[in-house]
Amino acid sequence: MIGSGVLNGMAVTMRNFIGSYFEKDRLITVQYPEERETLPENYRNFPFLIFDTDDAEAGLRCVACKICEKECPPQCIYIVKSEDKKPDYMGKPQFYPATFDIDISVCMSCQICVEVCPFEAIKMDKVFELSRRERFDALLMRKNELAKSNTYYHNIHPLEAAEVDAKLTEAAEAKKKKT
Amino acid sequence: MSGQVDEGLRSELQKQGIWVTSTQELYNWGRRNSIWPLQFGLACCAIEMIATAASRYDLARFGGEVFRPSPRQADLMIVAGTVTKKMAPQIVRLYNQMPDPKYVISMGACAISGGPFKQGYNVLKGIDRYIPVDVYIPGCPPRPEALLHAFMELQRKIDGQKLTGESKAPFLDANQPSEFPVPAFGAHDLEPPLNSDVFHPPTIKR
Amino acid sequence: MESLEEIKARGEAAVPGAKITIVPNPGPANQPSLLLDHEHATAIARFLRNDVALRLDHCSNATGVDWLDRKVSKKVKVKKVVEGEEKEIEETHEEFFPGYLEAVYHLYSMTHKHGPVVIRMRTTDRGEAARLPSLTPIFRSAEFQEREIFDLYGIRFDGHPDLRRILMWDEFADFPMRKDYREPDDYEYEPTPHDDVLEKAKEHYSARPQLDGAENLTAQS
Amino acid sequence: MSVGFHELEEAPPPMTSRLEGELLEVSMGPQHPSTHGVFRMNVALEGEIVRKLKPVFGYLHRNHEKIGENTSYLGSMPYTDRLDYFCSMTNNWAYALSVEKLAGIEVPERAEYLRVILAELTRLQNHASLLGFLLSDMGAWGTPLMYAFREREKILDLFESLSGSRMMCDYMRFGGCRCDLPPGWMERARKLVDGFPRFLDEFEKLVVSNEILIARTQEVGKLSAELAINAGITGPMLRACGVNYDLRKVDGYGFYPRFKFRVPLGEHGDCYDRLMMRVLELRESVGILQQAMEQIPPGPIVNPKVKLRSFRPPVGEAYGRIEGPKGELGFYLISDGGSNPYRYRVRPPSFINLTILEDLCLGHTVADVMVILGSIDIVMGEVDR
Repeated sequence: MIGSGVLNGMAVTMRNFIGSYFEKDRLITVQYPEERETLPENYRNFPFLIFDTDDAEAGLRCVACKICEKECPPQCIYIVKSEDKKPDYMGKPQFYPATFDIDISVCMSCQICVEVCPFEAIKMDKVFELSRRERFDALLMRKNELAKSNTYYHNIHPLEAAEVDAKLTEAAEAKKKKT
Repeated sequence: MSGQVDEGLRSELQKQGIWVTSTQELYNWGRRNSIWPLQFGLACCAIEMIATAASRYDLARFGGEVFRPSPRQADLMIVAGTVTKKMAPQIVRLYNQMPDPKYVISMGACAISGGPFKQGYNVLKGIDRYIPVDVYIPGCPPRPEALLHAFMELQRKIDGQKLTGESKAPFLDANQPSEFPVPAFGAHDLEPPLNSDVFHPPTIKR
Repeated sequence: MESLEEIKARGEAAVPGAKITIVPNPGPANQPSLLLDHEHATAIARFLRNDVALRLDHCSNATGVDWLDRKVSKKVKVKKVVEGEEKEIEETHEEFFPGYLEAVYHLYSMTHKHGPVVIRMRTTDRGEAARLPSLTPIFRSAEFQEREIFDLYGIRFDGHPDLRRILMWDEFADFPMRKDYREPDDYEYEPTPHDDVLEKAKEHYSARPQLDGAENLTAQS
Repeated sequence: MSVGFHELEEAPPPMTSRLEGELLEVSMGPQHPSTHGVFRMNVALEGEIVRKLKPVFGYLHRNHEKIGENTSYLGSMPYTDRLDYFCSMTNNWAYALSVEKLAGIEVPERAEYLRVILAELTRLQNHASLLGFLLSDMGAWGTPLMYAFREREKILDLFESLSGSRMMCDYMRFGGCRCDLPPGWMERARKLVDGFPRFLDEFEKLVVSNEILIARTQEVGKLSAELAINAGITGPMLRACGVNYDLRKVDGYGFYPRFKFRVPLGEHGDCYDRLMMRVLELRESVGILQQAMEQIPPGPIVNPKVKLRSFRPPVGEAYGRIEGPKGELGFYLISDGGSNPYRYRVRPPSFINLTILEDLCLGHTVADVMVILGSIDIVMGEVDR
């Protein structure tokens, strides 16, 4: 019968409409900003730098080796290596980044900097509410904005952070045994 | 009684009077809650824009679900995606066709600065070279929530706009341009490569 | 599927006068290719498509490659008679390979489900003589891809029905995928400059002879 | 001095220009609600009938290939996500497959299974959203698109919890995948796949017998098998013409020969067949997913011999291709032994599928152009690169 196809379609629409009152599967609206989805552990947005201890300046794990700067596909990282050395969180004198800028107006969240970093110093952040009315300075993340504590890292990526910590302590112990 | 009015409001009332202030509030409330975006997607971010308008994130909760296919009926242009040099004149033209007051959200890295594709020969390094942008959202692509956040940021901006006085909104100022010159296709690049009336980058010394 | 040698032999037999060269591919992918001469390329392609055993009816991919002029210096040990004594002397030979543009086609067979057979054609130089016969009359799928090659590499295809720029605008004068293409100077704001970008930045800020509307910006500093 | 009408001695002659038989040239796009992005068509119309149609590309030409030649092999991986931004996983796979061919890399078994699962999930969400867009172009405003995006969101959630991003997954690496499944992922995926047929049933009921849809798609944009083969059409569009050519069967990459599935074929090659092809493929994909999730073995997910940094494949060239949701997605790479590819070329299925757009549209009305374009399934990121 002509029209039955359209009526069938209407029935589906009706079922979806009524179903949305009963089934979670059919009503999936998230009422952002009041209601937020929990972001999955692996979620990534922009990189940040990890520091140990309480001092954001002294505890920075980054040693300014510039590997991430070189590997970053859109070239959005800018590092200036320090001229002097400073003891890192394990007490070993190391270079540190005098400047560490990430242009988040260019970054494409590809995570390659995290993968290539041999020091577990750069990780992916989950903050996404970064809308600004200005572009140039507002979207250039400087070292002090990028530096975040290891505790913060544990908060946002608990499983991954535990793994990284275990790896670092193992490496430190292996080093101790050697010396 | 007057002690309860907050200081900012009082100075505002003194300057503009109660009639203007409450009209302004009503006017901005109306504008803020019925922003009609231009139905216009460029690239990857456009899909996130559609996802924002779709059932999960539901832009309709903010009064922005009325995507207009014609720029003549739109208040907001969401530049969602990479702006190529071939597309840039069209975008400026669309912007010029929009009626005042008009706003621009630059969504995603590509629209802000060329983003990951900024090394490309055909990629415009930021739409703000030709038209003024109100809100920038970094991210590649930004989550739908990030677009909602930018939308709220824009609503706040609209809320803060004044109808009269020195700092009145640019669209009420007859001296402020509301249309911008459309770049032309040149033999090697767009001509001009940027509009120096709009684009004021800081000089960086390294 | 037959080996490339067999295809070459049969192709040369089917199209009298055709010259096919096998281009080896040293990598693990092991996809060697057939280099066709300009005059008989269309005929060979038609043979590849229509031959009952081959039936390479699906031209999957057509693309251009730019090979710049290159000089290879080789050290060769030469025996020479110097002052009445035979000596082995090392001589450096500099060999000059003129650059050329290349069009590469990947052919598959949908009928027999085999492939790929890679065919390529080379232009004589990278300038005026960058011309190749078009394979669009044989494989319709090459229509847009050859236009793209023309747009980005500047190879002119003789016999193409509608050879215009496809991706860039019509007024555009350069061929941007060539290896020696230089981008226009649209550098303005780059907070994270690296090697070549830094070079560009220096160039940009030092001398700006052309007035393109951006000269006001340099004045700010 | 003004001239009054009574002063005219003779009536002005009637206008001689005529409109009948003349072509009206219309430029559709690049900003058009149903051109799927920044696509433009210059159409010459006689009345409502299309007499000429020339597609204009390049409005999203963002120099993917040039950037790929200036970036390391690894650095191009996130760029491939942005080619066809609906199907980042299959793009990743095609690129990884080509590089693996170029450098002769083996992939561990579990990684291959993961790739199959993710590629089929990608197919689910691509075809689902395509159906939504196509119906939206036909005037079924919103509703089917909302339903399609509702399902798509669930798949994106899976991608996000696995790779960290909803659309730009950047998940595959040469010789495997980047990270293993997070806990509980497989159960969620299984639940989704098991629930997917319900959505399909509903969707079919919603649209397939709809008289309006049938009237607008059947006998519209017919494509013959001969022309399709010659024009290099691939993917569901080719199979809708009745040509049995599915790279999953033909090339047998990535353990596809281990799974039982059928290749749906069309008969007429019109828009209706192309639409139904997607629905049928979705059902087959669900089957493949269920088998793959049954069979997936434990083990390493990446070949440990492959270096992440300073990866230099040997000199040579390779062309690798997979059956993407839109058709044959190929990557052609030439290595000169350096850390960047010398030539990096993408064989974009939706670009080449557009070759016959004019042939399909001639003689149809301008409203059918949108339906035909929608049924081809293009994504501008891939068309223009």
